[in-house]
Amino acid sequence: MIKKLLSPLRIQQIITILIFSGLLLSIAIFPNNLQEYAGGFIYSILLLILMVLLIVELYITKNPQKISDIFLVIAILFVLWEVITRFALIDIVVFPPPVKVFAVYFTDYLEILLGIANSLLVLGSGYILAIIIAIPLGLLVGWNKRLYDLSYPISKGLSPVPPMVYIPYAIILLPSFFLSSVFVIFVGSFWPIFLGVITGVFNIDSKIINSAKTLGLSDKTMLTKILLPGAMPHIFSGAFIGLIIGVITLLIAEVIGSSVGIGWYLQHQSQFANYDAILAGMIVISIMVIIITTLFDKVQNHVLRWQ
Amino acid sequence: MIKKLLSPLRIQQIITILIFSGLLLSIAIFPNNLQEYAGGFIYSILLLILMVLLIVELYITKNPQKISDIFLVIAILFVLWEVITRFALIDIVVFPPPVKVFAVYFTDYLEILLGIANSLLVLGSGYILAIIIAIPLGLLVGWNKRLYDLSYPISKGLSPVPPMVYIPYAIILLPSFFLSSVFVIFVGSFWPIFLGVITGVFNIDSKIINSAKTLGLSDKTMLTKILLPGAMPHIFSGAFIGLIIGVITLLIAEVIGSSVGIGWYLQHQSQFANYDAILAGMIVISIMVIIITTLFDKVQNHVLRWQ
Amino acid sequence: MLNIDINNISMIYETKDSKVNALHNINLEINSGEFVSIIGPSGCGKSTLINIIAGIIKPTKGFIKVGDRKVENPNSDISVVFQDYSLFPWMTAYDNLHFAIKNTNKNLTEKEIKEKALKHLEIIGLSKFSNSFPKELSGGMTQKLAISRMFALDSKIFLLDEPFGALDALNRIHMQDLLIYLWRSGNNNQTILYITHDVDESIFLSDRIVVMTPSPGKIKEIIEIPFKRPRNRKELTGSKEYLSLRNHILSLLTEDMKVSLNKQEEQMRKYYD
Amino acid sequence: MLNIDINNISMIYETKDSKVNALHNINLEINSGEFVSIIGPSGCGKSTLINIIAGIIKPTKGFIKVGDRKVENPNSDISVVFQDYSLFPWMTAYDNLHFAIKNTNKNLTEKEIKEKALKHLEIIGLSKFSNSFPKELSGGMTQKLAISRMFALDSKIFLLDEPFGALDALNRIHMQDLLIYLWRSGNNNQTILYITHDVDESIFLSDRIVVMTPSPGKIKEIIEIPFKRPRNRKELTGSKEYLSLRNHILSLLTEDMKVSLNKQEEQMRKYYD
Amino acid sequence: STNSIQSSENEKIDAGYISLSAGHSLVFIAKEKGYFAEQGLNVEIFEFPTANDELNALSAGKLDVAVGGIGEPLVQIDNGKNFTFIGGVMSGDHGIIAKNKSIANDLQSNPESYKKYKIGTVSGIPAEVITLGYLNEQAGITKDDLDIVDFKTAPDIINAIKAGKIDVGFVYPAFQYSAEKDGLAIVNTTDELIPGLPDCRVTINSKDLNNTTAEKWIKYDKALIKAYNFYMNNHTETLDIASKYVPLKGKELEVATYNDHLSLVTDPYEKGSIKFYELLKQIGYVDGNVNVSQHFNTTIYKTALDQILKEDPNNKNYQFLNNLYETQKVD
Ligand SMILES: Nc1ncnc2c1ncn2[C@@H]1O[C@H](COP(=O)(O)OP(=O)(O)OP(=O)(O)O)[C@@H](O)[C@H]1O
Ligand SMILES: Nc1ncnc2c1ncn2[C@@H]1O[C@H](COP(=O)(O)OP(=O)(O)OP(=O)(O)O)[C@@H](O)[C@H]1O
Ligand SMILES: [Mg+2]
Ligand SMILES: [Mg+2]
Repeated sequence: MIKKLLSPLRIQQIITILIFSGLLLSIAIFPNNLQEYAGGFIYSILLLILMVLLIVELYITKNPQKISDIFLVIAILFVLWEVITRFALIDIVVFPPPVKVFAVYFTDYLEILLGIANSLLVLGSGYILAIIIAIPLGLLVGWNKRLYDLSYPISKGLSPVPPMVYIPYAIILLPSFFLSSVFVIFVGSFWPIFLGVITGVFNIDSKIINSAKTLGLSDKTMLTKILLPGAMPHIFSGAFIGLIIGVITLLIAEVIGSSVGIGWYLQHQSQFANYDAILAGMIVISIMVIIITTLFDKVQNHVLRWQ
Repeated sequence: MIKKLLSPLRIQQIITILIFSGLLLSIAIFPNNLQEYAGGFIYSILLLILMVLLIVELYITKNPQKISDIFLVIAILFVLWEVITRFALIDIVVFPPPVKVFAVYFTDYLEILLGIANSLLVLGSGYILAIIIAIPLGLLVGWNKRLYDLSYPISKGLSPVPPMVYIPYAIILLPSFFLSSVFVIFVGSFWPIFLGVITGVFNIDSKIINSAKTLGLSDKTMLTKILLPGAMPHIFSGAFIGLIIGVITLLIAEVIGSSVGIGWYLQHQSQFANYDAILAGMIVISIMVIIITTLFDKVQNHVLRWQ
Repeated sequence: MLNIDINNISMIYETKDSKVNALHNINLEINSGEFVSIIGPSGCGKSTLINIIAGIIKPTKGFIKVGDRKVENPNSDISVVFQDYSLFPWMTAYDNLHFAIKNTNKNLTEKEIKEKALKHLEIIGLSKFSNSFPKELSGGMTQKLAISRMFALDSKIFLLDEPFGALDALNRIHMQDLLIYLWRSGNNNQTILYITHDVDESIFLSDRIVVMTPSPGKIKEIIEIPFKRPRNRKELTGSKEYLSLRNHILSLLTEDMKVSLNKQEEQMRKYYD
Repeated sequence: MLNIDINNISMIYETKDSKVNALHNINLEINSGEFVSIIGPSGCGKSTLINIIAGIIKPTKGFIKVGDRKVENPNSDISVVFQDYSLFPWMTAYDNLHFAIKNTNKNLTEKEIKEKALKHLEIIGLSKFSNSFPKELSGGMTQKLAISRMFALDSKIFLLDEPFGALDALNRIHMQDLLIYLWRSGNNNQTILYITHDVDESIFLSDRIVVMTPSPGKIKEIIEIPFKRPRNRKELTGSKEYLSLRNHILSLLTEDMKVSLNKQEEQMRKYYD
Repeated sequence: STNSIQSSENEKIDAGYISLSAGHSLVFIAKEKGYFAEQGLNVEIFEFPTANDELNALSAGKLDVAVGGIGEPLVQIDNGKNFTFIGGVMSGDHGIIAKNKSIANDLQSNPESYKKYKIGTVSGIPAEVITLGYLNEQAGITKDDLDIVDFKTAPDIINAIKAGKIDVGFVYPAFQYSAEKDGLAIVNTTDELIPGLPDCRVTINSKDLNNTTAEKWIKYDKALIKAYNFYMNNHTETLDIASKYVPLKGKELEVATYNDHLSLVTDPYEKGSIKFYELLKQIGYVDGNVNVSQHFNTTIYKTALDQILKEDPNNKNYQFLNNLYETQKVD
């Protein structure tokens, strides 16, 4: 019993919970103004949720070390955040304390929630469009030597064109601002996916390709049944980066004739130098991405279970 | 002789040269004002160079079909550009004709040349820094399960933070504006490389890893002699995307307390809606990237010759 | 009804700092319906030759004709089991079979394909593993699956590169029987080119044996096997004729090799003593 | 001076929709300096056992002790040649050897390492291919290189999984000689566990032969080989004792297999007739 | 003038500017014509894409002075930054543009009409703040009453109007003129809606203003004031200098540098700035809890102007500045 309590893992967990409690205490002790009071309240709830999650997770997870480590790091980051801002080690207007950042959720929750919905719509449309176009195109280009010889240098020339440059043309040529936004996301996430597919096709073991060739497959079967699954490992890493870039591109895509979206929110707040809101928005984006990519990983593990 | 002249490849080349000649003629025929005259001059020289290159390349290259195809596509793009702008199919202020775009090189060549030099410096520093940090870190994280469990979710949370968000902190914390620019490039290109390394390590055939383990290698040897080369195929594709994102990030990195650089040039010109200059700058960036990545490909082919 | 005409094939591999003369002026005619084995020491170019016949690598010189058609690319007339049996790793054992059958027998119904695939799994004793991915199979099982996949196809020409290397003696005999059975029970015009290291196996299976020597890979001798089919393993191995044939092939193989191997052995003793 | 204690090992592979009972209660003590062969039909768990001994996969039950130490992870006491010989594809033949030697013989000078690597290439007859990458070698050459890499190490225990499968008869004999030579010329306490399908090979090489049966993988019998060393191949294969031993092992192997193989054969005939 | 260079040691000043228009020409002139050097100042100038980045560099001590923006420094002061305004470089001339003349007329005649149209803006730019403030004052209209969408740049707004996707746009200086050239209509410039509001301020850190540094900032303002004089007297040369810093040419540059609505004056514009802050508060862009007049130091500017007037009392331009100062100072 005592031995179990003193195992390194258990000690680590106890330390983490102590840190969280310490943080909670510090919120209660230090005086805040009214707005920060709301932030303190939200922050406290978050800390409590984290503590409960930690304790619950430890009993149901297969990998308690992993959960413990992550929570410990989160706890340490919170402490650092507190310390840096309490002692104003850097400009606290630009890097505001937790209570201030969490207070944003109190005032702006509606904007943020609607923003998430809109961003998911824009991001989803642009990203899925990119996937739908990049994958068949990439398979074709990776497979057909002549097409590859032609489109590889062209891709190299087009891929560094910043999505920003496309904005005027999107505004002029596309029928709605929504489509313009979607288009900008599309060009942002297209290249990593496209290049991922091509590299994926190239990295399929030539023995497997030869083996497939001796089956005399139709081009379509070759693409869908051999090249696509064979290229999957690279497609997934390309699609992951494409997603990240898509999310980053939200910041410019959602300010095309729009006033909603988490990208717009960040851009808008940065016009007013509201760094508390920017950090609050970034936390939302990060959590959003963590959730999306966790689902993504699940799909990936299933699809690549043959590896 | 006649048969050779009538081979599909030869016919294609003749068509390409005819198109180039037609474009040249059209520059000579249509009247331009003085500024456009300079543009027309530069454009004509470019077309001539392309024609000469095409003819020369065809005699020295091993893959004449490839060269012919690329030049044909270039020729067609130029024709489209001419047609679209001559008939003003879209707003010619936003999408100016070739002569106007090439005229920019006449007036701004100094800014552009200096810009290229500065951009290469900023990009080079940030990108190389990203490589130097991402590769060992990625190998370590890919190798050590506990480290991976911890840093994978953290990476997922941090990777979608747009480089823009780091700018205030870079300005505040770093000693010079140059370093701030370098840092922004660094965070832009870091994630694709880092994730590439990790995926690369995961995709090394487990038999090879086991085989290495039975040699009882030191951790350092394991990382440098097994994981690094084994992960190389993925590292290269990550590094390629990292480079592209680095180049795109130049647009926001080079405007931090600076008035030089091809990224600054584009951003600056786009503030004033000088679309001819934006296109001219984009062409420069594209060519720059094509040259860099061609060198990159050479290195890659050498390093991966065992594949 | 396809014969193979191997016409003056040479293959030189060029790498950065060296040239390997893998094949030198190989001429060989394989008749439609014939079973020919190639035997020869490691590195004499057997796999290279198979790859060239299959259209996977282009020879430096010469050409291959299959029937009236020059071989330029892999196609479904020719089925190959590679030395490292390339199953599709993302398909289960069943799917690997199903996929191959489906794509080479266009006129089968889904039900027939399914049946055929399951039958084949049964024949090689892998029914229990129909849902396993290749990485979940043992070395021998993978090999059996690869051979079985080839059997399931409707090709005119089969190329097999040491197909039974990872099999134990009994499984090996079973697969040999299966191979011969398939070949003879078909309409008797499938052509088989078979690479092996096993002299007994090659005699038991083949109509002709091609003996090759290395550096550069050349044909040393072509031996007709006079035994009538169906052959009985026990009877055959007892016969005088068999033994003399066996000794002849062994001595052919030994001739050039002995010298270099002796040298290597000497090196070894020098080194370790 | 390391013995291997295989203690009640069981291994069950669990996949999404099935369980494979690969090994069941395996107990075996291999003495320091002993040469033990494992023989058994495809899929009986030989590779699995080797992987467990090497510390690469964790058994579902039981443990392995090497000397006094429980095996938990791969380490350099134990060298393995895998069934699919995993050379490092990004290193040339020479570099593969050089790297292995350098990392397991820490007290050699660079010059000694170089000499040792070159010597080994010579012994296996691959001097000409020292700058070739694995993909540029033939199947047999790759296998020779993998074995040679293992020989170059200074391990106490060698695990070999069908190492000579892709070799022709002569090269095979040469490599067998090399293996025995190395093992005996060392300080005679290297332990070898050797998987093969070839009964003759196993008798010629081993002190003991472990015969396994499949589903679930179990030890059927352990046979002592009474022949004195050094053994003479010709003399041995002629002897009565040898033949009876050989027949005994063959019948052991055949017993269980026959039934299932016959069933498969029947299926086959039913299917194709 | 060589005299004054020798008399004081060269003091280094890192100054930021933003490149949105020709509005910072005074800084360029002071630099190019040697007015800074004349004052014994070694001023190095750094370009920024936004005033916020520039102000962050200022408060982090990477810049000594930030030129640019009125909304941004006021918002940052409202956020708790301690900045002090010691001068300015321009005022006026932000634009409201419309798809066509009839919409423009409609909007001019009736503020209520703004509710009818789809309006594009770049959040927080003066044209937006002033128009919203104006609509609120005149007709009690708030932002929520309007169909207003965001863009990242003024050119995007013009493209969107030209493509018929929106009807009205708020733009920063000079863009209304290029829009007009492209067939769009100018509704108003902001000085027509609410006169006397400044734009780009000269901002420093309050802690960087004390007895020892005051002299430096007086010199800095003197250089700007002299640049103003130059700007007023030398049109062509001013255009030449400006063209080095902003990518505008010919007519476009001219109208961006000289027009009836634009005045590149150096006054701190205390009253106007306070008014601007009130507008920001009125439309909900700031909390408005700060006493902005505490963030002005007009003495520096006044001293600089007085010293110059003493040297050159009859100069019309200096006299104009002095009059402007009198109307804008808060007692
Ligand atoms: N891709 C390649 N690049 C360079 N050399 C190669 C390549 N493939 C094979 N070789 C060389 O060609 C020769 C013949 O190789 P091949 O694989 O045909 O031999 P093999 O007869 O099949 O031998 P084994 O019985 O060992 O499989 C060898 O010397 C080998 O090194
Ligand atoms: N990774 C795995 N996942 C699931 N099942 C596996 C896995 N590896 C092996 N098996 C199963 O375990 C059993 C034993 O496999 P193993 O590779 O040990 O056989 P083996 O004796 O080496 O056969 P061979 O002589 O054919 O190489 C087989 O039934 C195989 O399907
Ligand atoms: Mg071979
Ligand atoms: Mg095995």
